Amino acid sequence: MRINVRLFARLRDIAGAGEVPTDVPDGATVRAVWDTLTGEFPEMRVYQDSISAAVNADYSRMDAALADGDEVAFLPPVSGG
Amino acid sequence: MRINVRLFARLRDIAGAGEVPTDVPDGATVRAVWDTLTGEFPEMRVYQDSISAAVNADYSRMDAALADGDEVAFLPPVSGG
Amino acid sequence: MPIPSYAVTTEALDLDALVRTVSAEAAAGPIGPGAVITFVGVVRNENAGRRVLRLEYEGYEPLAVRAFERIGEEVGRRWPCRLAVHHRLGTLQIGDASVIIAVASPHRADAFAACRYVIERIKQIAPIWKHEFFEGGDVWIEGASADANDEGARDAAYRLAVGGSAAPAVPAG
Amino acid sequence: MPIPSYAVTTEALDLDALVRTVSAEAAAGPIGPGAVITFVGVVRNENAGRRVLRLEYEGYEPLAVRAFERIGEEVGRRWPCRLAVHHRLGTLQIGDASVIIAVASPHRADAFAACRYVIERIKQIAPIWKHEFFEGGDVWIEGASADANDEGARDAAYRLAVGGSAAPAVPAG
Repeated sequence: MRINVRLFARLRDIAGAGEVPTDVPDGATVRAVWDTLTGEFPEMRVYQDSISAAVNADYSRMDAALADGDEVAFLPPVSGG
Repeated sequence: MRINVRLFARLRDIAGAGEVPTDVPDGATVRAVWDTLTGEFPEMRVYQDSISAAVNADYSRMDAALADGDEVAFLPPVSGG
Repeated sequence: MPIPSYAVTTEALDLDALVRTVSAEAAAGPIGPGAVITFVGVVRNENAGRRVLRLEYEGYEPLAVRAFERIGEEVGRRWPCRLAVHHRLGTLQIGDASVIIAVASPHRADAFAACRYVIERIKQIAPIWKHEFFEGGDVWIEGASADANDEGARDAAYRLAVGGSAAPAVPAG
Repeated sequence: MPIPSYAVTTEALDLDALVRTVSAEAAAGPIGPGAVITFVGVVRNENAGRRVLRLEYEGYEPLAVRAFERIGEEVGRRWPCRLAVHHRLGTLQIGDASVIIAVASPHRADAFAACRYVIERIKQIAPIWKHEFFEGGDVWIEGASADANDEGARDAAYRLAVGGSAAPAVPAG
């Protein structure tokens, strides 16, 4: 199945893109997508313990299972305000 | 000597006036003026323990001595804001 | 056009003007503002179970301005910030702003504390009185004894401002 | 014209509009507003000893609005008030407002606490990032891990809001 990965701030800089369409196995979890991503971009591993995620623009646990067409966002530590 | 007494809120209502020119002995204190006032208007005695005063538009102690022409204000408990 | 930092007026209050004033003052310092907090006191339709119709505010104007200055000096000894206060007098309707406060500071914790301190101190010492007209009558509202030198009152305002901790000693003045 | 209570935008922020919105909403309740508190976050010329030139704010817009709604729900379980939050994105200069918050409540203690809670929670969970350009370089500012379900973070925000006391249990939701 195909999902859309959204990356922000330094994650976006590291990947060189804010949106990365990605093919993943059926039923893949958010964490599996993250692991694939950090495999491709080892620099992202510094966020291993601080990363949060959202699926379809709502907060998600890392162990949530994905469906075809989902938008998965990885959120490095935030600094709004 | 002659001073000007300023009264506010319920004190003004009781006296029926916001400004009361008053003759007092030389060197009279703020408290002496208050005692004269409450002698004339016994209703004001409920403020005996809560009254504050100002002389010439700055906060004053009750034992401050007055000079001719001073403006003495008596302040019942406040409720601004 | 510059406006005074401390004022009492019978005119409607202008929050934006106050925000611009303290922001500009704070920007003139070496470290500019990072947070601006404002407080607006609004005439409420209810008080102590009574249905309020309107309030008439009376004040001793020169001493009220002096009180705001004094509060500003107290704030300046505790929190780095710029401050402005305007209080309205006269007849106010439900929903009208009676007092506006703006505080600009490099950091939000100081701005929040200073703003809360200012409104608490205004209610303690500013020579201003509410005459409340409610359904069924009217009454002068009487709150705190207006003793500007009462250290207990000052400490109580400080504790509300910083949330529970005791007031540390500060230089007298 | 009605404005949304929660928004992210690249346009300049309008504090007066937010104040009018929460005031009108609060006035529709049985007990109208007695206090309106606002917070304005301002781009500061200094951060961690660096001379800041400008900030570029990036955000995940739909989740940012969802974060504000979520914070609004948390606030609603603790303090009776009406709330609005607008956050700006894009390039901001020193002195520009990056976020504005307005809270209207019958009583000032609730309004102060809710307003402080909101800015603390925004800094914890809103998916917004500052890219700081300073004299000599640039850096992504990274603060709190954006876990909206972290109860420790929520309690910390509550303690800052009410000043030192522990958070009481509230209904989950």
